[in-house]
Amino acid sequence: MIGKRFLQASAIAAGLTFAAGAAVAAEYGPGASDSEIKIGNTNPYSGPASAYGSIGTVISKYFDKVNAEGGINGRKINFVTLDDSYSPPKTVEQVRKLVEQEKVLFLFQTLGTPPNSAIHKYMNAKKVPQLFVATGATKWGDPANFPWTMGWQPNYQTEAAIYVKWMLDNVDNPKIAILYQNDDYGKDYLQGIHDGLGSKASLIVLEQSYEVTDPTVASQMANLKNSGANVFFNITTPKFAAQAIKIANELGWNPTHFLNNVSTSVGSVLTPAGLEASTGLISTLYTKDATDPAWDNDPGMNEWREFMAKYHPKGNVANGFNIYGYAVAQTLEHVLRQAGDNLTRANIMKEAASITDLRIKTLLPGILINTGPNDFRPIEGMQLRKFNGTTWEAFGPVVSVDTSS
Amino acid sequence: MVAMLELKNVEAFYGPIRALHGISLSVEQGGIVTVLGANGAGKTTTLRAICGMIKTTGSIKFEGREIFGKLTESVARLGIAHVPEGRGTFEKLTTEENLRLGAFTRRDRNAVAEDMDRVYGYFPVLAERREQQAGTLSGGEQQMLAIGRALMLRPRLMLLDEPSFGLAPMIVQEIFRIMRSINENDGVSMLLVEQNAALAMDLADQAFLLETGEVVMSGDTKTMKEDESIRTSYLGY
Amino acid sequence: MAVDTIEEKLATRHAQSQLEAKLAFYKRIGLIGLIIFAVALPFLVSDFRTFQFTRVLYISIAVLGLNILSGYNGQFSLGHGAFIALGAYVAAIMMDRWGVPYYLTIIPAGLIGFIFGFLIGLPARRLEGLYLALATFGLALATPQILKKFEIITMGVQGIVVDKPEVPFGLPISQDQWLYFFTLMILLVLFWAARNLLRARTGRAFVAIRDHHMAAESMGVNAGFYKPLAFAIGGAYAGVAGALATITIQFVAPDSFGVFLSITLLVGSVIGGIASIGGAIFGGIAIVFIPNVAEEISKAAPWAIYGVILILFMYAMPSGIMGFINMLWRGYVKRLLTRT
Amino acid sequence: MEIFLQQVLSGLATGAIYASLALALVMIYQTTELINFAQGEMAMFSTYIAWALINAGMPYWAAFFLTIGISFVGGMAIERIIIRPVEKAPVLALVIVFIGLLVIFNSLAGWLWTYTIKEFPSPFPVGSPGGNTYIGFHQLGMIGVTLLVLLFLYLFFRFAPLGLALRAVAQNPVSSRLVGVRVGWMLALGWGLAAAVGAVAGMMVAPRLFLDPNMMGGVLLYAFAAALLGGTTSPLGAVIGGFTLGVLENLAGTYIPFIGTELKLAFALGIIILVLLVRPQGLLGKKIVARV
Repeated sequence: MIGKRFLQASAIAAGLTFAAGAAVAAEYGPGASDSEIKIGNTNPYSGPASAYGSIGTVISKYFDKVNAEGGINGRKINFVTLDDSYSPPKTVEQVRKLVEQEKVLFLFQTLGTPPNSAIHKYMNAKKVPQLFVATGATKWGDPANFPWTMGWQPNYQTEAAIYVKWMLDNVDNPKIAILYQNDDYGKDYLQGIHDGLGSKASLIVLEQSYEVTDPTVASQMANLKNSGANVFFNITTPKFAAQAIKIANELGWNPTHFLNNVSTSVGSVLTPAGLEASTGLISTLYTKDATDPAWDNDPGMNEWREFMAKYHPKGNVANGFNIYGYAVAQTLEHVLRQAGDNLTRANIMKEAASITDLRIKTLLPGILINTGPNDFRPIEGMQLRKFNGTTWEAFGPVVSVDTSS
Repeated sequence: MVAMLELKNVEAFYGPIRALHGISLSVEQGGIVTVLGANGAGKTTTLRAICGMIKTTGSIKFEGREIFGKLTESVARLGIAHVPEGRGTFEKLTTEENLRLGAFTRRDRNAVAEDMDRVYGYFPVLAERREQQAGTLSGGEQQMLAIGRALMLRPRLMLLDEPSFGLAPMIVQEIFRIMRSINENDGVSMLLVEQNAALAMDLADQAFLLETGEVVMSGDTKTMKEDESIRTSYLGY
Repeated sequence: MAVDTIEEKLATRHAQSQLEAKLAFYKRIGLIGLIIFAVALPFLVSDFRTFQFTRVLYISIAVLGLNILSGYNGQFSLGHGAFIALGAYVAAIMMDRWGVPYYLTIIPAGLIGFIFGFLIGLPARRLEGLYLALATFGLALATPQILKKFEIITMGVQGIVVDKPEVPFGLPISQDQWLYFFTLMILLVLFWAARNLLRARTGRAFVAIRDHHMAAESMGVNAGFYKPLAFAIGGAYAGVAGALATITIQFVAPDSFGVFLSITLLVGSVIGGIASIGGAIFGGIAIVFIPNVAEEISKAAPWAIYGVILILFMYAMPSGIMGFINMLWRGYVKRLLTRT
Repeated sequence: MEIFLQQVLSGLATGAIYASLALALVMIYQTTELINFAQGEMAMFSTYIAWALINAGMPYWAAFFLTIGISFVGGMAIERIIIRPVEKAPVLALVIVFIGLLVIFNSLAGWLWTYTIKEFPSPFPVGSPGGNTYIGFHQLGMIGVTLLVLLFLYLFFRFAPLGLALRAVAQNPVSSRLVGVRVGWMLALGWGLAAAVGAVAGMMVAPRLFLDPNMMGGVLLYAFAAALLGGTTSPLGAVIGGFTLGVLENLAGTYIPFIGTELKLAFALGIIILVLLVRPQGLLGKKIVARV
């Protein structure tokens, strides 16, 4: 059992807070007051995964903007973001610091599957919301067992299933080759592909993995080409995605090429890889891409560009994380506005689970955010898109595949 | 006449331990001076002190200029070539490369080439071993190489630390003969530290006797040789 | 003052050793004071701090293992994190799969660390300096990959979650305090064991091999046995530390054991003072707290600050904190000597 | 057979990456007998400098040579300013300083240029000779440049007095001083050369790997292994070591199913360690038999 004493203790504490809060109009959990809402976060600002740190940075900048514009319902956001180097033990340490010492109201956008897995149980035992975690693993949408944890982005398995479904409908006699990153993220996609194929798993002719520490995937690509496959699932992060696209082209290999959503940036993946080599790639998107000319005059994106110019001038506009962070911070802003003066942990969780048709302007048209007491998956819809050499062209409707069943 | 090298009241230290207790000695232009003494008397330390290889106090003048406190490499650049204890061979380099290194500080290419020939003239065996790794040379050959390397600097003063150490008598004779002709032909002054006092006294014109870091006796070698105590304790006859 | 003759030197040395014997008494008092402080600590700070210090304790145990291996036996390891991973997974699998209580996982973790360490130590006998560094570096790099490869046993990238230990015997303390004491107890036993080991024949053999390999062999020290033994002991300490890490963090995953864990251990070991027992504690403190300090100074580039701190540390104390303390201590003893 | 050829050629191209950084490692190893763990990050940083210059409008080759110059001076400066105070400290203290440098350069690059990958131009034509799918002009060029650097180093060490002095300092600093070699500056020269060679390596690999702060992190271990395999004192050995490692790794990953792509590095390292057990001085390292 997870510390019974703890549960009792926090139940009493919660009761006390409730009693104290009832005296005045507003209700506050730890970290919330008339003037402030304190939010905790961990991100890798150091170590090999530092690239993700730009998400934490852009979220901070977004709350700077919110505060400069008067805060949320008159309260300033105090966003405390700590470095965990993507190392689970460090995450546990930092999260305990946030919860027990900094006494934040809740955690938001803690990054990475392993770090979030490490604090999953703790957060739920402590009944502190672990909100909109920055990972696409499937397990975050499990309100029955983990009522204090919620994801945000479409999960990797859903995405993989969408590709598989489209492929089975549209490719004759498919033979599948897969390149994936050998970690939780890559394996989740792999699982999604296998699940989507079901009994047709034998269509996979070769799976090759790479480590993030590998300098190049040239060898893997040669093997994949040699397998004779006509379908290629490219489950890679930006650097390796660009390499894989470039190398496939050099090898003269032209399969039906599915590129995972993580690496769809026109500016920082497809351009380095070669726009010609990238033509024909298929992916699913849910955010707009600043480097895609389709959104050059988009009002939503212009708002974002103004924000970047004013509050985060050092940020790289070609970096998709800056759009992601902006969008997820806006989602949270919505939740907090909806919560009004009832800023207890329980209510934050309740409000996060009652979002209806929220439209974030940096997300693609047709992508709406919906949650409910039994639906802890804010974004479920994605749209298949094909790269035409300059932009991602939508084809087909916004689809969602339910993998929870 | 001004001495070429003059040490006054030189003290030297290994950490907190004092190894020289105020040594004074001098080497005349073109002269050969030998420093004698038992093991641990401070002979090697004296040479090291001159080259700035250990912590010293006092005054060390070379050709009238104070060189005390200079870096070892700067002392070498003044024209003082030190043939160190244990020969200091660059073992993984070839014989020729060792010699080329000796001339590292010089920019006069043609003269260097001449000097190279001259060294091979003195030590024909080195010419035969030209392309051989120096570490594979015999002890005597390495000693010759060390002297040859020092010569390549075109020094005005050579400091020699026990050139006879560990070598067969025949080879020692040969080396000392060549040292004399270097002194005579090239006008190189020498400060020679030796255990083999008889040999050293034959070569040198001046001698200083060290005991536990102090000069206990000095003079020209002819007179010194006559001295009873020197004869019994150092020359062995 | 320059010391001149051998007689004088011997005399001072004698006086010195007499004085040191006297001072050893004060040293012991100091040590007991430190232990009392360590025991009192969790009652003085919050549960979170207690948890942080528990991390310091188990990391110190791993650093001590590395000190024995690298500091005392001179075998340079860049892959000590592999043994921590091993111990951590042994504990996690025992607890999660077989329902073994947490306190019964410590000894098996240490034992498996010992065996694995000995096996790694066998080929390492023939690898010196850089070659050993490469081999162990490779081991560190391969650790997460191996953990992912054997998914059936390790649960792969998903990792294993275990329960937090309950406080036994109805003691009126929190779970974090209990964990701290549990870890402290093991640490004290292991440090005491290390001290005895290093003072005895084995320790002398380790040091002899480090300082004069050939001479040690010619005097009958069997390096072929003692070198893998040092690896085994280092592995055992790291294995125990790994098990304690699992119990403290309640989660293991391959990402917890990347290359930087091993490098961090080395950093801690050197900062603490590599050829010392007490230095391991400073190492543990450095490993846990330096990144936090770096983060306080700069959110934008904490790693750059971390690097600067490391470099400045090495300027100030090239032999580590323990080396620095010893230097001060020797200076103090010397001053006492000159006064008498 | 086709896949075999493909893997060998791809291995050679990757091997050139390892070889070029291994060469840089050997430069500092020669004089100090230390492996500079920050070498990869320094090379990465140099490449960013080149990228910034090219982005500012400088022609490729001007930026190329200017970067080499900046790196050379920078490398010397690092030795004189940062390494010198710990020159006489225990080896491990130096290793920690190297680790410090590694994280500083990595973090600084991320802070200055962000972690988004950058495209870096290749000086070689696009495509491949005769349109083959095995090896492109850039990979061939990269191999060629690696060999050119090797030739330059060979000539430098063999014939230039400074090169000779560098080797001398490595073996016997005391004797080097006695012949007037300024040892401190030679150590700095070693660092300068290493940084310059590293810069070439970085600029050659960046078009393949794409430029980001972690570009060389993964390469370092391979380069380290390649240098040891070849014999740490031999530039030629380092290059041969690099190529061998690249090919070995690819073949193991392709032909041994259990090893697969996940353990290919571990396997390659295992082989190297076996080689070193038999031949501790590396393939081309010289073992010196000194007579007393």
